[in-house]
Amino acid sequence: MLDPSASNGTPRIGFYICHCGTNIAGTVDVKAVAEYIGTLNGVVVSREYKYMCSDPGQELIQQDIKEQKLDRIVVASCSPLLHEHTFRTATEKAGLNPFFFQMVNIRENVSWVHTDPVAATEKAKDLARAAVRRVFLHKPLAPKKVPINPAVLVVGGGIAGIHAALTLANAGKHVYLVEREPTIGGHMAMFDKTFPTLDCAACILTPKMSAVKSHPNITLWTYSEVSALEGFVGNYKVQVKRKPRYIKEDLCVGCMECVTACIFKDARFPDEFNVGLSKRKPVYIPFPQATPQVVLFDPETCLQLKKGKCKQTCIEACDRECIDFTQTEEFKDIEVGTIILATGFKPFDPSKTPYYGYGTYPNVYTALEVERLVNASGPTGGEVVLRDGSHPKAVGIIHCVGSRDEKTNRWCSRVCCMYSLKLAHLLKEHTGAEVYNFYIDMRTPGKGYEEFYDKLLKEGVHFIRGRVAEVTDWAMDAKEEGKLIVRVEDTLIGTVRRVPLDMVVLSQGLEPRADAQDVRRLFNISCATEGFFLERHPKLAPVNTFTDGVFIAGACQGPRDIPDTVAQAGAAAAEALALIDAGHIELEPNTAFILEEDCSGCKSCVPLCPYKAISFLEDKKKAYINEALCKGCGTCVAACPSGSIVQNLFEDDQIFSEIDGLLSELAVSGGGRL
Amino acid sequence: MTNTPTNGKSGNWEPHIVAFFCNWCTYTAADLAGVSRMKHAPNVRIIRVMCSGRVDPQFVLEAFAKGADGVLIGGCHFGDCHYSEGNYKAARRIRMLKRMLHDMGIEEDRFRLEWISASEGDKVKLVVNDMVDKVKALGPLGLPGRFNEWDKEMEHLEAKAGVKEVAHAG
Amino acid sequence: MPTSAQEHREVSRKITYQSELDPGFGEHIAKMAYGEKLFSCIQCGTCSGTCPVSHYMDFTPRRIIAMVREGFRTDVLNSLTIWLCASCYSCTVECPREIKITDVMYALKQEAIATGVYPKRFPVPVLAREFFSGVERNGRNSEGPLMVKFFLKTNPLSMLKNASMAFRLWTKGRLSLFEEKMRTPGVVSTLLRAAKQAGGNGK
Amino acid sequence: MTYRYFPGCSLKSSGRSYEESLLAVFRALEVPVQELDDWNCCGATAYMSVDEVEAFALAARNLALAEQGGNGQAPQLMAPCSACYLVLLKTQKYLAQHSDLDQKVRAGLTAVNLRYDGRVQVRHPLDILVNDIGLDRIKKRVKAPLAGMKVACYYGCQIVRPFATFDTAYNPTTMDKLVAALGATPVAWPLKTRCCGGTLTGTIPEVGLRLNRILLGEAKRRGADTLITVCPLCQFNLECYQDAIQRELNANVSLPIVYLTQLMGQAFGLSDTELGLQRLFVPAARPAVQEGGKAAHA
Repeated sequence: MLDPSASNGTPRIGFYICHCGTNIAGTVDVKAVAEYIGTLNGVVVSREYKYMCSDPGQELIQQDIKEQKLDRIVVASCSPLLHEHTFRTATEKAGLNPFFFQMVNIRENVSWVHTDPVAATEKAKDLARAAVRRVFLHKPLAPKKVPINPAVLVVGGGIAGIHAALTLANAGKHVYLVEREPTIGGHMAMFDKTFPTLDCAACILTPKMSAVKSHPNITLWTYSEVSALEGFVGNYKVQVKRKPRYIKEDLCVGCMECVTACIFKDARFPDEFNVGLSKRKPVYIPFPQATPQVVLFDPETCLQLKKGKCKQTCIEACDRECIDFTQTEEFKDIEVGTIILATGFKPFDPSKTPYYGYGTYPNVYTALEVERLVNASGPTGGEVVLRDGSHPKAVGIIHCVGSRDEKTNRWCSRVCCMYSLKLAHLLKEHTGAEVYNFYIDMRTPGKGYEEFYDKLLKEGVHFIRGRVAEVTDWAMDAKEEGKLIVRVEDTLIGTVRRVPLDMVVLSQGLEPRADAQDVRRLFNISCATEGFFLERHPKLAPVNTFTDGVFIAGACQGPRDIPDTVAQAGAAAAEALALIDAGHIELEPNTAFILEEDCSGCKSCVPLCPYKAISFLEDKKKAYINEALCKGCGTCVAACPSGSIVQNLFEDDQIFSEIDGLLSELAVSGGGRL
Repeated sequence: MTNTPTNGKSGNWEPHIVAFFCNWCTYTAADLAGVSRMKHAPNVRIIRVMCSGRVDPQFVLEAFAKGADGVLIGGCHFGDCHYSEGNYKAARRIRMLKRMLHDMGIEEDRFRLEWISASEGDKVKLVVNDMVDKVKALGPLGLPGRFNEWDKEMEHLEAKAGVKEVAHAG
Repeated sequence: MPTSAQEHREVSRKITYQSELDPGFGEHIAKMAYGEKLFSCIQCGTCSGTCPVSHYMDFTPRRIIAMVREGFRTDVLNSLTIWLCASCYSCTVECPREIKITDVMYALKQEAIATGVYPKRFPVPVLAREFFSGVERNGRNSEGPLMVKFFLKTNPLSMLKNASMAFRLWTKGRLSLFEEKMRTPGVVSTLLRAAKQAGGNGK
Repeated sequence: MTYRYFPGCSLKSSGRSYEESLLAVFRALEVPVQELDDWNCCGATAYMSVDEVEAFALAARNLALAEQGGNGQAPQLMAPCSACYLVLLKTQKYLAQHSDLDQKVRAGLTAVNLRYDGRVQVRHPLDILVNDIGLDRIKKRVKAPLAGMKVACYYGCQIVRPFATFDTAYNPTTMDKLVAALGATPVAWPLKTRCCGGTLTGTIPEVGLRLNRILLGEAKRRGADTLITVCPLCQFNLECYQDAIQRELNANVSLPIVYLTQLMGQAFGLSDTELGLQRLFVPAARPAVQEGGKAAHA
């Protein structure tokens, strides 16, 4: 059955099957598998054990290697993506080359997805047998080592990106912080107070923003986007597109003389930072603490840029001569070893829930608008004035807008309960109005969060448990005339209520940014079904991605609040530091090489390689693979007509024997030829 | 296969399907299906490769020859390949292979290529169940058995020819 | 809530023993209503909030769902709620969990009629049954005769109240006391019998 | 193309003027309509409550009749009554989704020598008027524009819910656009799709009357001269119970309630009897200034 020439002498294989508590043993008859594999050619030891990944489990392997003189190890347990490294290390510690190991996935691929114990056990046997057959042909290999560039790219300048950048910079690493908007600060800069402590968002954020600007280890590029990326962990080449501000950034001191001098005497364009609640001029600084303190010209509204015709009063006003209408896009090429993505979220668009009347009734607001409305530096100086100029006497806050809904976003956005409570407190404090919270379930899991809820209850805020069905303006009696009417079942009392209000606040959920799919493609990572970036493991690798060297932090991975975002940003920075400080990276030695004597020189492999790792040696008329460039996809191997390319770890013979191993019992009973 | 009879005579025949899943997308998706406990048919055995571009047509032929009733290949969606374009190469190669299998009389539903991203655990479940249903409907392929018969036929023919040769020699 | 029931106070038992419940009721109704989504209800009350008649119901639609799930068979089938549903599909469209609540209400009505557990003399089931038998006979509904039978069977006195409207309809040519018939009414009974024999609702 | 026409029971009695005006308008627009031969009850709301399979079988027979003949194109079946429209759509959808149900209904149809293959397109006249015939053609046919007339368009529940095929469930606008094309002014109001209570006016008047009072009251509050509907039951409830609402709830809700097609007929300059206007309890509203005979298109 076996090809003895493929390995050195007769291999001595040890097979270990893991119960994983009842995770595997509850479905797969591990004992039967172990007994069966024990009968196979070359298998010297076949054991079952409760937790193979535990220390005693690993010691079991190591002891057997030494005592039984094993030279091949097969472990049937969970996914290799989880524990392959663990068992390879264990194998190596016992003095064996770590690549004389093969892993069988009988948890994710078997016990967790099948219910019939008989069929699951048969499948586990097939998979284990295939691994035993494959491991026969394994060869000793050494992991590939590449040096790592210590510079880090951080994408996104919200609180996550700011915190990650500062952590890395403080550790002495150079950081490129790239932000799409003209200023860093992200959503947090727009908030008034933060829950549950009610400290002012700007007071805790702006010192960090200026620290970023002044840090010698941070290169800050705002109004910029990553436009291209190539390379792999340790050595990424990044191209950053810098959009023109029409201002010489290094000269501008943010004196705003140009803004005052602008030909538009009145601000008349919607101000992005105040979510359209105030106006700005074509030349502006987003908000007083914007970082960098540099103005920019909006090409959509500036007369000179749009029409090419303007008196250019701004240029006259600028004595430092920093205005430059000839500026164009600029591209910067940088090299980094690791990348942290902190691109944040998008608030749910309430026009997708037309029954709440946003856009129809002027006094229906989004939560983000209200953050600006209660903010002392906001468009109304913190006075809650409605769009019709009145002051509200009754305010309703509708939770879960766009969240927990099959038709919009299925997930709970996690932060809305708490920020709704915060806004309830602030609105009551600012206006003295009656405030109603309409919620489905009150979710306050966090340090000091339940206590905050308790505080609100004592403040006399109303809590009505029920998802609002509609916000309308048709009145049933005189008291309802001119009001917004919320119709809702008070599910705790068991009756339908109509609550007349002057102001309705929609607690919009959090969703992935509109371009999340483009960003994930650019950085070669995945998105989960809802569109947030996918972490490598939901529990054990929450800031890692499936692409080595690319980490994620903050709400781009899923809805989260500021404390969790900062914790994640710190974790991502630490993960990057761990890679950098190791000095080099160990890569899977799964590169390909050419068997020169067999190569016919047909050149069909050369254009296949996306990394240009294959060249043609004109003198020898043979192909040649530069192992340093090869990333180990194996596409050239499959294409070589003469079979003269070999991929380490995935040799043809190894895969053939895996196929044969899977089906061998079948072929015997079917009377086929082997 | 002690418990899953493989000859078509028995009513409880179960198909055997060999799958080649790329490490980055489809294999990860299968893991996700596992973590999410998405139950599906137990007939598919997965072989992990780094990229769908690594799948040599010979692997597929070998699987059929050794008794597989179906072969499934899973890779990243176009534009998502971890190695930029391995999946395009796979797609091109597989189109050719499909034609060849058709000529060999192997039904279309027995060989399938699917793009399944790392987040599409549910798609693994759907594809596996659907393929198992379709292959079940087709019944066993039984190439090893057919090879056996062909071998016997050949032997028979050779024997005949041999007799002739002997006769000539005599 | 203050109600007019204040002068009429009675002590009543408000406890439910597990033994009084029908544990398979939820599954049964979910199956009749084409799906298991019933069990993903999060009790948010959107259905009750959007329903134009929920404020007349003894149990709001949300409570009906909860009770069906928990097997409160007798209370649910005796409730007025299921007969007040006007099938406007508002709840079905609005439900964030995409539960087809209107279909659940239909399933409950069918179950109530099939098992004879529904509020007696309550007009809606009577109308439904009269409509049903009329169509079974003639293939079409006849509004006039249906109205007459309906009022006779529920509240003959209210017929007088409605008589003037009926008279006006009649003078405007909008009401006939004759039965509306198909050319071949027998076809309908053949159709219904054959569909039923193939297993109509398992009844 | 000829539209096959499923009147439903109401259009033959209480909703007669809906049929009269509908056919008159289609004649005026030169769009051929052919009534299904020997149709039966659609299996509507009340029937669903008793036996669903039977209700689906009843609807399916009408669909099967509509599918007969035809020339390869998907037969277009016009169902003006909202309840019939919904039941026919629902039947199509559920037969396609639930094979056990499909099997039972198929058995019933076989017994009466019919079969249904799911090719019929169920259409509401509003959909046909706006999306097939088109506002331009309608505008050209207008002879007496309804200038100055304020119209509350009432869609009711079942044409946009739950199977909204040609308009949205929250704020439908098809009818408003059509009304504007007739020269009238559609009134913006939030109760376009709020339920009229269906048969509740008869079975539980204390509930049914209140629902209609809300609709009528709000339409009046928004300044409507008339309210238009596309469903015989809505029309009946909103019009014929106005006296009862006045009596029982002491609310003045007097408002002309006409079918969309009656309003169109007025704009087309058709006679009152062609449109069945004499059958109304509350006389139809007329535009304040009649621009008698002046063609709308210029």
